[in-house]
Amino acid sequence: MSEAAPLLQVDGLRKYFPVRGGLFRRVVAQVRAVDDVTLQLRRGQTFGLVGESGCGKSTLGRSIIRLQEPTGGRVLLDGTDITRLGRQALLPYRRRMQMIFQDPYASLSPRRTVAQTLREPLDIHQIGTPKEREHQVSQLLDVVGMSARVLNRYPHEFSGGQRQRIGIARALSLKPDLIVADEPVSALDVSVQSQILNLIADLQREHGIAFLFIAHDLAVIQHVSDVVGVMYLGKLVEVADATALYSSPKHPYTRALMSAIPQPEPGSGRQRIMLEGDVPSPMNPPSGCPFHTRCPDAMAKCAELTPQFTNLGSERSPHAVSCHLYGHDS
Amino acid sequence: MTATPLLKVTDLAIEFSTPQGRVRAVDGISFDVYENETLGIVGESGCGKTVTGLSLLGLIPSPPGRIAAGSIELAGRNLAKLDEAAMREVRGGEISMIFQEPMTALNPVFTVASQMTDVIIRHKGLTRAQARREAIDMLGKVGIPAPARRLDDYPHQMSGGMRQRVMIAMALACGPKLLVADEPTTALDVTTQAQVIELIGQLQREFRMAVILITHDLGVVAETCQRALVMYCGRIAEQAQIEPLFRSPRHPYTHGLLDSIPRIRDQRLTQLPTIAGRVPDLLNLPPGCRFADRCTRAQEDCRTAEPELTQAGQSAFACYHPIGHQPAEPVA
Amino acid sequence: MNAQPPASDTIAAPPERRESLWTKAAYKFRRDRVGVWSLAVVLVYMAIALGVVFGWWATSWAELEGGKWEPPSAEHWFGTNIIGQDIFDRAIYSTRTSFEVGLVVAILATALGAVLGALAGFFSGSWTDEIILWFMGVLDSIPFILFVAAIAYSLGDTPYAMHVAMISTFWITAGRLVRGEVIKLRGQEYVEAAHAIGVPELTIIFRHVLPNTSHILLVQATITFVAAIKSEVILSFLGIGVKDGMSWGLMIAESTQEVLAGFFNNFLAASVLLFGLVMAFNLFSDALQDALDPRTVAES
Amino acid sequence: MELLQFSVRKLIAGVPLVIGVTLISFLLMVYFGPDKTFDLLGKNPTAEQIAEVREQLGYNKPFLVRYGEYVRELVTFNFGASESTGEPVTSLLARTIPVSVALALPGFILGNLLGVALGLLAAYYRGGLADKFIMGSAAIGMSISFLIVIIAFQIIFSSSFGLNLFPVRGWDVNSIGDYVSYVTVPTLATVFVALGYNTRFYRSVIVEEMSRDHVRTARAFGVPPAPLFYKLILKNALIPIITRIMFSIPVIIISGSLLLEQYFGIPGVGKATYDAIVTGDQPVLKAVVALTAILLVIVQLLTDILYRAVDPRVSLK
Repeated sequence: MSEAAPLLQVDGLRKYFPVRGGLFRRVVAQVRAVDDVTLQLRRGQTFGLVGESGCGKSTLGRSIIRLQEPTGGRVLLDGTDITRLGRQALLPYRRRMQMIFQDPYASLSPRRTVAQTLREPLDIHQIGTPKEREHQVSQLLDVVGMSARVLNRYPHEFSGGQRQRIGIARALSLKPDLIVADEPVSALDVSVQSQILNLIADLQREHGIAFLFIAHDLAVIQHVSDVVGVMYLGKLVEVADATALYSSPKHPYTRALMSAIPQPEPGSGRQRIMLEGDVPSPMNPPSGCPFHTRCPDAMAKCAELTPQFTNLGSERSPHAVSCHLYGHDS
Repeated sequence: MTATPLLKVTDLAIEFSTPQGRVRAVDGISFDVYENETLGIVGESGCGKTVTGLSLLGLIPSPPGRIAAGSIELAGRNLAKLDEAAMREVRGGEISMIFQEPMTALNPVFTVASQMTDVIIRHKGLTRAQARREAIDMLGKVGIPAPARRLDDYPHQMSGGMRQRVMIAMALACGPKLLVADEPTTALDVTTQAQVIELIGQLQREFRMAVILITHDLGVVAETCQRALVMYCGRIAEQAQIEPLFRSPRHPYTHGLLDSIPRIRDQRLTQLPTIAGRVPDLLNLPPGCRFADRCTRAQEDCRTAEPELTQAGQSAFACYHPIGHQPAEPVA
Repeated sequence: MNAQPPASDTIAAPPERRESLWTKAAYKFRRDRVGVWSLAVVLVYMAIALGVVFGWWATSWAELEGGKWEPPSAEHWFGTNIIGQDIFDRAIYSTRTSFEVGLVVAILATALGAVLGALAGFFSGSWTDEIILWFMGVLDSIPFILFVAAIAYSLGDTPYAMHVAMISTFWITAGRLVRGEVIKLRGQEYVEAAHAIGVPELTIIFRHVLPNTSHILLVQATITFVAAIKSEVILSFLGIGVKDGMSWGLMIAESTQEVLAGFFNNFLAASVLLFGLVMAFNLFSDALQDALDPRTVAES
Repeated sequence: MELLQFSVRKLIAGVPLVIGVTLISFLLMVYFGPDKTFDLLGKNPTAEQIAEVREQLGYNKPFLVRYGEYVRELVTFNFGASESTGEPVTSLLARTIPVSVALALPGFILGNLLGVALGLLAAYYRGGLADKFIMGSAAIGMSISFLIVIIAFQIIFSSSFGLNLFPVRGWDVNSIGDYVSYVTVPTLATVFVALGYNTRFYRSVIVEEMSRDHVRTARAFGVPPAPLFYKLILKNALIPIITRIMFSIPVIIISGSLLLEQYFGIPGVGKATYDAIVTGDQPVLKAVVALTAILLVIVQLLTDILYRAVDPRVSLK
């Protein structure tokens, strides 16, 4: 595997949900949840994906690992297009991409013990002998900081943070190359949140797993990400190295998002960029730049022309922004 | 700030009966709220902050819950002793409340007009036409565009942010002295949340009312409140003005909480500070300080008797070994 | 308060209360006095029914042992009927009939509803779902008694026409309930996790989804049991129920002539026994539902 | 206009259901239904005679052809006359349906009205003594078989062993007075049996609505219990209530209360249909099936329109 080839290459990925109506349940509209997204992820790297609810970030994550069938575009895992593989052909790739979920109360099957939950992936993919699997399950618990004594317990006997650890152990069981983590800490209390974030950061360092880390909170994203992408109405609007993005956000939406986070520092006296109104419906996205209806810097052409990505960074550390403020023609 | 508090809560205890036994969700808390101020009540889930808010309006679901002890005095009247009919006069009149879930908090089968005018007519005794004018006026004040037209909408025709604005308009329609806001922005997106926080602050100043803001988000507290209390396991851990609370927290829990909030930093940390362990079970509380098991400063005395809330310097806190240089004033 | 190395927050198992969902439900059920008593009554009936099956009692239910309409006596506790059969024996024997009808219908109808409901729910929006829903809608639309009558006559003289008819209508309620629940469950993240692991769809349905509807199925089975024994009485009365053997419905049918002549023993024996069983089962079903209610189980 | 478009769409969408109902009824009542061959022939028929009669009856045609003919007769409302009595089917229905409706309607209305009222009452005093009493009575009511109630009420109200106030059986209605005297006992029995189920259902619907967030909001704004229940909660609970009531209507019209009609000897449509099934009276059965299908589609349409009237979230589009 050459250094340059990315582990994950997403090309123009689209996921539209049909809206049916009328007599024969014809498709009367499309919800463009993910609309032409391109991104890359290197081995062992974490891509932080941030955006508000309904921007399509979860759908993007699920479409990448084929929990939802993409409408168009390609997803290459180590150079293989997995978007059109059948169930059997996909199975070996399933092993290499796993997911961590948002709701620790819904992500574990309530009638199955910890041991059953953690063994299932090993059984399905027939990894090792049954004896080895048992050993592996205990090891997994150890990795996520839990004692093997809990193996025969049911999920409801654990707290949210503990369940999230079990969920992480399940994702690790197949030793994947890529984990999609969908808001893994947003349902947890602050004090537990940081425990889980630390765990994820540690795992990433120690096991060299690449993460697609999805969150609505820019502060959470910063702690774990190497590269950050900002999504709005199904499209990426800015992608850059974390350092570059946090030190100088370019897209007006990124800047507004950053300034909107309430800071636990009284009297910090920050200038807040207040956005007007609500996010438009993805069923009927605005023409041109999707953000122009709420953008404080909108110009006349924003309503007409869809902006292209411009690299404001260097060749080695790109900083891509999709905004007319930075276009070559402006 | 006037010398006499608008709301005086003393030794409030709220009990729930569960199949496993009685549980004190709130266990002897006291605090004051003054006119024209915003008080934050912060804490993690299950700390009793929401129950406290509900108790102020007599909305504790009963059974299984009840106010087991203490008093809630609003302008000299003990609300904990009022009967249901008298309490109804208070609700929506003198005290209003807004909730976390704007999507479900409004009745889906009645128009905004109907829901708002009902409240106004009930508390102000106006005619329907007058109430309607007031409602339009209020919707305008909370920043709903074309309020006269939106008034006849049903809730499902509005976005989450709009519905929360309608809730706020309804809450303020009768000029309450106190607004209890329970996680009013938690269910909203960051950019909408910023709008709503701004709005509550602006209306608080305009109406000169007292606001109790219940939230788990210390960032929201820092930006909107003058004073805050930090709750842990049904007790007040620390209470202070915002400045000292955030700059020099005295209770180790406050400190830990502040430390572990993810925030945008100049440098990415390798390890976020955390609070080890988890909140104890209310059915199975440790004998001493409820935070002792998770506290790095805990000593023998912390595990034997529970510390009382004590004023020292700018803060009041319930801790034997607080953080900071100021020596604690002798305990009475 | 400093950062803790992750090793030190290794999480010990919670020391308190080790309970599975079922033991928790059992605990709640035991605290419900009405529930426990009703279960006891149901068990007594069941013992009576088993005794009949093993031939311990009520063996002579069909024999002519006395005169017409004898009053209760030491020999015939409830008296005799119009042709001199012992009413007590007949009523006891009918307990077995009720249990047989109730159990067969409840188990099969619930199982059928579970499988079809789960398939419809899991593949909701697909053709599988459409067809199952259509089937439910159609069967639901035909008035029950007419449907049973039609089935009874088209199946001819088989003793199981009534069972078939009940199963083919009673599965629908279970099916709809399970379908609704499965639609909720299939969006749950643990189902997605199973997909992500590569678990085959049918395994997901039967291993991850259906077990989580078991509380609904259990309660529904008890409700179906009651519905079945109540329907049996009415169908037997109409002459399209129990064909050979004896049942409370047949006894009541017999008694319709007698009551106008002022002879109530047959009617009372069947009615009281039927009422006792149905009442106990209804109360048991309620208590079971409360104990299994996930909304209260999930608390604390 | 919107309503008209909606109705047309809805009627077309009802086609699969109509097909289903006719198919099942055809299968059960005609295809596998009673064989009339030997009814038409005398004793000891020859093989040729049998074949001839079967030919006439169409028994030897393929399934689809027979079903097709069956549907054609349904669609053209070409039912003919009853095979048992020779009475034209239309006149049979016109005679029996009003009787069934008159018999079942008072009980149906009272049962639902009282059910809603008791359900509200129980929900309002949830956990209290009134709730326990009402729900306890409902549990008892639900546990008594309809058949037992009918017999017991007949003994109590109509026999010389009881009050002897009303006629024992029959339906000889020429005036309001007659109507009341014949309908009272069946109505009492219906209400007695339906009330348990209805009360339970309506209580659980209302309790469910009581737990909604918007009810807490209303309470937080000082809405008194009376308007809270009779206005805010009840309107939200109307959807399941409407569903329950509307979908009982076809059952009432078609099978009426078969048990009541059978027991009290009342010439309603339920009894007529039952007799038709028993004797394999095809013309009557066809008419009833056609009527069922039409009623179902109409009821579904009306239900949807009613939903729209009470819940603004329901769209007719």
